[in-house]
Amino acid sequence: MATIVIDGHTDELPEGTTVLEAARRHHIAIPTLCHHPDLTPFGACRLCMVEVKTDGRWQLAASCTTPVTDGMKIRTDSAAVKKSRQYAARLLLSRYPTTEAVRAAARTVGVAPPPRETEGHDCILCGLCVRTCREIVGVNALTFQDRGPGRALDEPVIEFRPTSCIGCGSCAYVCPTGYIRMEEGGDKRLIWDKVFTMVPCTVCGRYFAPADQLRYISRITGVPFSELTTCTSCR
Amino acid sequence: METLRFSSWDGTIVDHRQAASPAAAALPALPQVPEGAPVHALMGFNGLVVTDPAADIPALTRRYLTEARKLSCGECAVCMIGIDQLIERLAPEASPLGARGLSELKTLIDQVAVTSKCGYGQSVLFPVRDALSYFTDEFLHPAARPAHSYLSEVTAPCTAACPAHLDIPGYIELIRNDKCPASLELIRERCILPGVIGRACTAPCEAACVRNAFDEPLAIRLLKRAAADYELGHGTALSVPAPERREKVAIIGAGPAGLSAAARLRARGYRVTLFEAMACPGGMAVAGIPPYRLPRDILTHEIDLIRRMGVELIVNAPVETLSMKELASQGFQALFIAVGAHQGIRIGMEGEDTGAAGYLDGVALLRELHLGTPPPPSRKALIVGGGNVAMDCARSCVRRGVKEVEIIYRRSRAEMPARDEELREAQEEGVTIRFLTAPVKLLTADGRVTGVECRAMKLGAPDESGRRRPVPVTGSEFTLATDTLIAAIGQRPLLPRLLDEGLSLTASGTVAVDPVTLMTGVPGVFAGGDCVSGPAILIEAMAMGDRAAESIDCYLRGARPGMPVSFAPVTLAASRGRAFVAPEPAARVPLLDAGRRKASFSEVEGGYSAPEAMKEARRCLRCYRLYVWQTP
Amino acid sequence: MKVVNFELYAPKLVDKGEYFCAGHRACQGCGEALAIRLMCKALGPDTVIVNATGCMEVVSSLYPTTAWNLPWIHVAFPNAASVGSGVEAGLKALRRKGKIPDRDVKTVAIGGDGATVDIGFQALSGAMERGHNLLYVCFDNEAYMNTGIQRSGATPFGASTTTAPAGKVSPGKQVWKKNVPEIMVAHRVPYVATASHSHPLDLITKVKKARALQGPAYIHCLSVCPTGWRIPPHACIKVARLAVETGIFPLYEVEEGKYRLTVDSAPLRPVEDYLSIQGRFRHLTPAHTAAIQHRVTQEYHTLLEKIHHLRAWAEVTEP
Amino acid sequence: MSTREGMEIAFAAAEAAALCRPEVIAAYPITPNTHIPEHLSDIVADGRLDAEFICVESEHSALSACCGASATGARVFTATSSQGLLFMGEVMPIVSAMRLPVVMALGNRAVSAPINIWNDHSDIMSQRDTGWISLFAANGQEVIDMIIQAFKIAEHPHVMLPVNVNLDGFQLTHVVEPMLFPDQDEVDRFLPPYTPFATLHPDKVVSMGTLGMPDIFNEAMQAKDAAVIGSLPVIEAVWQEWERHFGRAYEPVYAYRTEDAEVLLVTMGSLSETAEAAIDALRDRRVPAGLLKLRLWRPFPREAFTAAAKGARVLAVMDRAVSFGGVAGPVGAEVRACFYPGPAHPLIVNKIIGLGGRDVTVENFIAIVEEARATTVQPEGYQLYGVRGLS
Repeated sequence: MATIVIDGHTDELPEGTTVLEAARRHHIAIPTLCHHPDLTPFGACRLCMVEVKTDGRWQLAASCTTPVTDGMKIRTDSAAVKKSRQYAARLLLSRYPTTEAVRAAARTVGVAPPPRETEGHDCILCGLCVRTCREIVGVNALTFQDRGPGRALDEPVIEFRPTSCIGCGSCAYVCPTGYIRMEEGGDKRLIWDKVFTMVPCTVCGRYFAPADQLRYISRITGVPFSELTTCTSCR
Repeated sequence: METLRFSSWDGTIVDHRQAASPAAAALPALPQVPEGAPVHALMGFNGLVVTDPAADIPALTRRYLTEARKLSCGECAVCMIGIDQLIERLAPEASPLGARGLSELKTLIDQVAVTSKCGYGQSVLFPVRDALSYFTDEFLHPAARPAHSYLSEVTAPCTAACPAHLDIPGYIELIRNDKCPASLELIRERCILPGVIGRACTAPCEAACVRNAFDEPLAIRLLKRAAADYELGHGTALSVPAPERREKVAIIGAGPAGLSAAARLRARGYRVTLFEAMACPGGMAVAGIPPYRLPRDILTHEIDLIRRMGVELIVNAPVETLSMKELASQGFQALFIAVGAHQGIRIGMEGEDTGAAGYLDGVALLRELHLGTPPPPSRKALIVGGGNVAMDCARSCVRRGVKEVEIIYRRSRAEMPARDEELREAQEEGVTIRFLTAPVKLLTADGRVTGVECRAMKLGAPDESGRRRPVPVTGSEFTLATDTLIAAIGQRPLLPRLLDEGLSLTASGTVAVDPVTLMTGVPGVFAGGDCVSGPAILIEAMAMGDRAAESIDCYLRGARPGMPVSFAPVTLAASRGRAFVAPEPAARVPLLDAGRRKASFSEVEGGYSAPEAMKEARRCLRCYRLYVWQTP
Repeated sequence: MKVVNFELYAPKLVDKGEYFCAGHRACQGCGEALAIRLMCKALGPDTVIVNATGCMEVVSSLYPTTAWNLPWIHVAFPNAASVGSGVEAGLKALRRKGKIPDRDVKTVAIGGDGATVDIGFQALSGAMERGHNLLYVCFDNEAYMNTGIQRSGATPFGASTTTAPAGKVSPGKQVWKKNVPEIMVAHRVPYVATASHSHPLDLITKVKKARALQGPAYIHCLSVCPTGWRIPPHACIKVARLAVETGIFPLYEVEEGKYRLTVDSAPLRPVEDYLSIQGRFRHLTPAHTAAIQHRVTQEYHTLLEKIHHLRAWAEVTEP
Repeated sequence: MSTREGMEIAFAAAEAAALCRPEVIAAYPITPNTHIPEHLSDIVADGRLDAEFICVESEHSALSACCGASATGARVFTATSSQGLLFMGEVMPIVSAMRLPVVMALGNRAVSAPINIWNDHSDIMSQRDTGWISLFAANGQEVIDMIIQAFKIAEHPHVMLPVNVNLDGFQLTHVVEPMLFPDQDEVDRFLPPYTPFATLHPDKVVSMGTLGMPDIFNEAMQAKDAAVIGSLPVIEAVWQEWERHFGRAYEPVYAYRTEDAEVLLVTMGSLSETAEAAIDALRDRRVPAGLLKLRLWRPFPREAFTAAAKGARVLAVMDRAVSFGGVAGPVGAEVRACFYPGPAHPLIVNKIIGLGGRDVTVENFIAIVEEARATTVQPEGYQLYGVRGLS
C-alpha cells in the first residue's frame, strides 16, 4: 500500500494505482482524451498533467501513466498544471482544429476553440484503437508506425494490417473522434477500407458478425464455427 | 572548432562575442567531426556552440528543427506539434516574430520540455531556446546570409556505448509496436548475429542507459534476443542484391569478426570464402562461450543464414596451412585476417612450464569442453583470473561435476572485469572466490599438479588501465592444494606463418593495422577482431568485421572509407530535460534454478514472450541525441 | 458509425461500475431496469438523477433501502423535468459561486411514458425550451404499468390495456402512439435520439453523446415490460430487438436537426413477427395487423425521407 | 445602516429577497404577485444579484424547480398568488416533508370562481395543512422584515421547513409606502449562508423522496408535525435577534391597546392597520376595545394568544376566507379551539370580511365592536359580513 496526499486528501492505495485513478476516487476531475479504464495507460494526450512531489520538488507528470508511490504528494489544480493542460490543448487544437473531441477537451481546460468551418474526424493518435485491438480483441491489427533516424515518415499514422483484422469494429466503437468509420449493408461490412462478409444468425437470420471474427473466436476458444453462428439475442 | 565565441552547452553560458580577441576558452566536450570539415556552429541536444562570426543561427535553428521533427514519434500531443509550430513561426516567409512572439515561443519550448512523453521531447528543444534567448536580434531582424551546408548526426547514450552503434531506441520502438521482423532487420544492419549477441553480449549499452538514474536500465540485450527468438519461429532469409561482383575475398577465421565481414561483403555482391581452423565456425562464440549461455542451435542457425547468402566455408583449415601468396594465386583480391586470440597467456609463475598434468590453459579447456575431448573431471579446480573466461571455466567445471571450484583473483571485486550476473550466477552454483590473491609457484609431484603457492596482495596506485594495481604483501605466502589449475588471465592471437609474410605485431602481441582502414602493412590484407584488439567482446569483434568489410569494399573499388563521427568524448546521458519519470522496474525473465543448472549445459536464462517484450520496450525513454553542424 | 454489431468485444470496454445496483424490486425480465443500469454506466458517477413517480422510483427506493449509487431525487409524477431544471440551476449557481467543487455534474431527469408524454409533458416542454443543461430520458413501456397497465399516450394502436381493453367492439387502443421524439426535435434541442435496451452499445453511445453536450437533450428509450405486454420474461430483449427490426421502433438520432439512422434494419421484418408473440396484441385480426403494417411502413419512410433529404439547422443557417 | 425609501411593496419584497442572496428563483406571473418576480428578474438582469432566475412554464413547475434547487443546497425563493398557489398544491406538502427551506412571498388573492384577482385569504387557507410555516404581514415594513426573517427561520437546523410570507394582494402588493431597507452587510450579519445537512451531489450520494410504506408513514408525518410545532421557539428567538439587530420588535400575537379591554378584535394581515385606526377612534370615545394582530398563523401560537386574550369578555375574530359549511371561518375555528378545554373562555364573534377585495372601513370595525359589546350569549357559527340583501 502507498500513502499519498492528493489535493489535501490523504489516501492509502494499492501499489500500481495510477494518480488518475486516485484522483477519480476523490471526484477530482481530470481531463483525458486517450485514457480508458480498461486499457493500459498510454499518455498520449498530455491533458491529464498533474504535479507530483516525490523527492522534495514538484514536477509535472501525466497522471494516467504515473503510479502512486508511498509518500507521494499530488496537486491537480496548481497554476503550473492549468498552464500545461492549456498548452497541450492549444497544441492539439492547432493540429486538429475541427475535431469535436479535441474542441470539447480544450473547453474543459479553459481554452476557447477557434471558430469551426467544417466538422473534422481526425486521427489524434490517442492509441485507444491500437490498445483495444491488442488488449481487448487480441489480434494486433493496428499499430503505430515507428519514426526515427533513417525511417523518416512525414506524418505518424496508425497502420492497419488487413491480414490480422477480424472486423469486430471495437476500434470504431472506442474511437473518440469518429475517425475510424464502419459501414454496413446487407451481408457486408466495411471497416478500414477492408470489406468483411457477415454471417447470418441461424435463428433470426440477422447478419450479426463478420465470418473472420467468428473464425477467430472459434480458433481461440476451440468452439466449432457452427456453434457460433447464433446471434446473442437468439442464444 | 578552434576559438569559442558562444556556448550554452549543458546550460552553462560562455559568451565571447563581445571580446576583442576571442579568448581561447576551453570548448565543451563535443563529438569529433570527420577531418576537413570546418564548422561555424553546432546545435546539439544539449546546447548551442558557435565558433565563427559567419554562423547563421536562425538558419541553423531551422535546419535543426527539421532534423528534430524526423525523430519525433508523434505519439504524444506536445513534442511533434510543438516542433511544427516552431518551424512554422521561424520560417523565413513567416510574419515577423516580434519580442512577444519570441517569448511565446520560449514558453512553448518550456512547456514541451516538461510535458513531453519521452526523453526525446523533454530534451530536444533546449538549444532552440538558447538560440532564441542569446541570438534574439538575429531572429527579430533577419538578415540575408549566404547559404551554409549542414552535417547532422543522431545517436543515443546506448547507441554510442555500443561498439556496433546499433539504433537501439529504434529497434526497441519497433518491438513496442509489435514489429519484431522490422526490428530484427534494423538490428541486423549492424549486428549480423542478433540471437548470439542477444544472449552472450556484456551489454555496455545497458550500463549507459539513462534509466539507470531513475530505476534500472532497459533490458536491451533481452529485447534484442526477443526479436531474434521471434524470427526463429517465423524464419527469414538474408538478401544478396544483384549485381554479383567478380572479386573474391578470403577471410581467415569464421569467428564473429570473420562472419560479420563475410556477411557484409557478400551482401555487397562479393564472392567470399571463409577459412576456419576448427571443425565448426563461430570462433570464440562457439569455443569460448559455454552452451548454457549460448545454445549451439542458435549460433548454428544464424551462421547458416550467412552461409545461405552464398558464403563459402572451409573448416579444419588451420592458420598454419594458409599463406597470402597461395590465396592470392587462388584469385583472392583481398584478405581479411580474423583469427581471434585463442592462445592463453602464461601467468608467469614458477613451475608453469613444466607441463605438469592438471595445469590447463583456460581457453584451451573451454575449447576442449565445447568441441573436442574434455580432460577427465577432477576433484578440485582452481581458476586464476577475474574475467568472463575465468567465470566460464569455473561454471563449466561445476557442470562437469567438479566438487570444489574456486577462483583466485589478484585484485578486488571493484576491479574484476567479469559481469555482475556472471559472478552472481557462478556463486549461486557454488563457485567460491578468493580476492587479492596471486599464484606465485605451481606445486607438482611426479608430473601432477598438487597445489599452488599464493601470495596475498593489496591495492596500490591505479595503473594505465585505470584500475588499482595489486601490490604483493611480503611474507603473506600460503599454499592451496588442488589437482587442477586453470590459467584464465587473457589470450593473444596465434598466426605463425602469416607473420613471416610481412605482418607486424604490436607490443601487446596483436596485429598492427591502420586504425581507420584496418589494413595491415601488406596491401589488400586487412585484420580485425580479437587478433587486432586483443580479447574483447563479441559485438566489438563484429563491429570491426563490419568496418573491415567497409574498407575492403572501398579498397577493391579504389575508394577511401569515410571516417564516422565519434561521440567518444561526449557524455550523452546527462540532458537538460527535467521532466518526471515514473519509476518502473524492468520485466524479469525466468532463470533455470541453480540445482538443475549445475547438472547440465542447457540454457540458464529464459527469454521474453512477445507481450513481455512489448511491455519492457515501453520503458524506453527514447533518448535520441541530435547534432547539427553548420559548415560553410 | 453504426454500432449495431459490436456485441462481441466492445462490451468489455463498458464501465464496470454499478450505479443502479442489484437488489431492487423490479419484475423478472424488466427491460426498464436494464436500460437504466446501462444508462447509468454511460453517465458515470458525476450525475444527479431526477426520477418521476413510476415503477423505477417504486422498485428502487423502498425506504430505508435504495438501489441508487448516484445522487437521486423523486418529487412527484408530472414534474421530473421541472425538478431537473431546478437541480441544474442550483448546481450551476453553486458551482459559479464556488460553493461546490468546480466540475461538470450532469443533471438527468428520467420518467416513464406516462410521466413524459402525458402528465409531465408540459414540464418537459418547458424545460427543453428553457435550454437547461439537462438530459431527459423517457423509458417508454407503452402504458401506466406501475398503476396496473392503463393506456397512455405512448400506448400503441391495438394494444389491450386495463383502460383501453380489447372487447367485443374495440380492438384495444384505437388511436396511434404519440411521437414525442419528433415533438422534441420541434423544440430544436441539440440532441434527440431513440434507443432500446436490445442495443446496449447504441444506447450507451447516445447517452454519452447527450451527456457530453452542454444543453438540453432528449432520449426516448423503448423499455419492454413483460408483465404489461404479456410476454415471458426471457423474451424481453428479443421483443425489443423485433420492435427495431420491424421498424416499429427505429433507432435514430437527431443532432442539430440532422437525422441519422444508427441501426439500419433494412430489410424490415413484418410487424406480424413482433405483434404475434405479445399477449397485449393477441386479439388483433389480420385487418388490424395490415393497418399497423401500413402505418409502420409509412412512418419508416417518412423517417428515411428526413434522413436523406433534411439538412441540419447548422447547414441551413450557415451560408 | 438602513435607508428609508418610498417604494411599491411588491418591489420592496423583491429587494428584501435579493438582500438574502438567493441562488435560485423560480416563479410564474400571476396577479397580484407579478411585480415581485418581475422586479427580481430586473435585479438579476442588472447583475445586482448573482442567481439563476428560472422562467418556468407554470406554478407547478415553479415550486418543483424550487424543490430541486433547494435539494442541491441552494437558497431558493419563489412567489405566487391564488390559483397559482393551488396549482402548486401537489408540491406544497412534498417540499415541507422533504424539509426543504424554500421561502415564498404569497400575494394573497381570492380563488375562482367567479374569477377575481382581488385580495382575501382563501388561497393560503386552502393550503393551510401542507406543513408550511405561515407569516402574515400587516404593512410594507413587515413584508421586508418577514422575508428576511423567513430565510433564517426556514434554514434553522431545528426547523428545515418552507415558509410563506403572506402579503395581501393590492392592499399591500401595489401600495407605495416609505420603508426602511437594511444594508446588505447588516443582512449578511443577521443571515449567514445556508448550510444544508444533505444535498444532491456526487461527493456524498443520497436518495431523496423515497417510497414510504404504511409501516413508516405515520412516523414520517409525526416527524413533520413535530418540526412545525418545534419551529415556534425558533421563530420567537429569530424575532428577538431581529429586534437586537434592527430595533423592530416582532411577536406571534401583537396586542394593541388591550389594557382592561372588554372587546378584542382579532385580525391578520393588512386589515390590522384599519383595525388599529378603529380602536383609536373607540378609545377616544372611552370604549374599552383592543386589537390582537396575528403575525404567525402556522404554527398557531396558542399560548401566546390565550395569554394575550386574557381578561377580555368578547373576541371579535375576523376571517378572510370561508370554510363552507363549517362551524366557523378558519381563524374563528382556530381561536375557538384554542380555548377548549379551558376553565373560562370569552364569547367569540366570528365575522368573514373583505372577500375578493370588498372594502373594509374603520366604520365597519367600529360597528363590529359595538355589536360584540352587545353580545351576551355565544352566537352560533359565523357571519359573512356586509352581504347585500341580507342583514
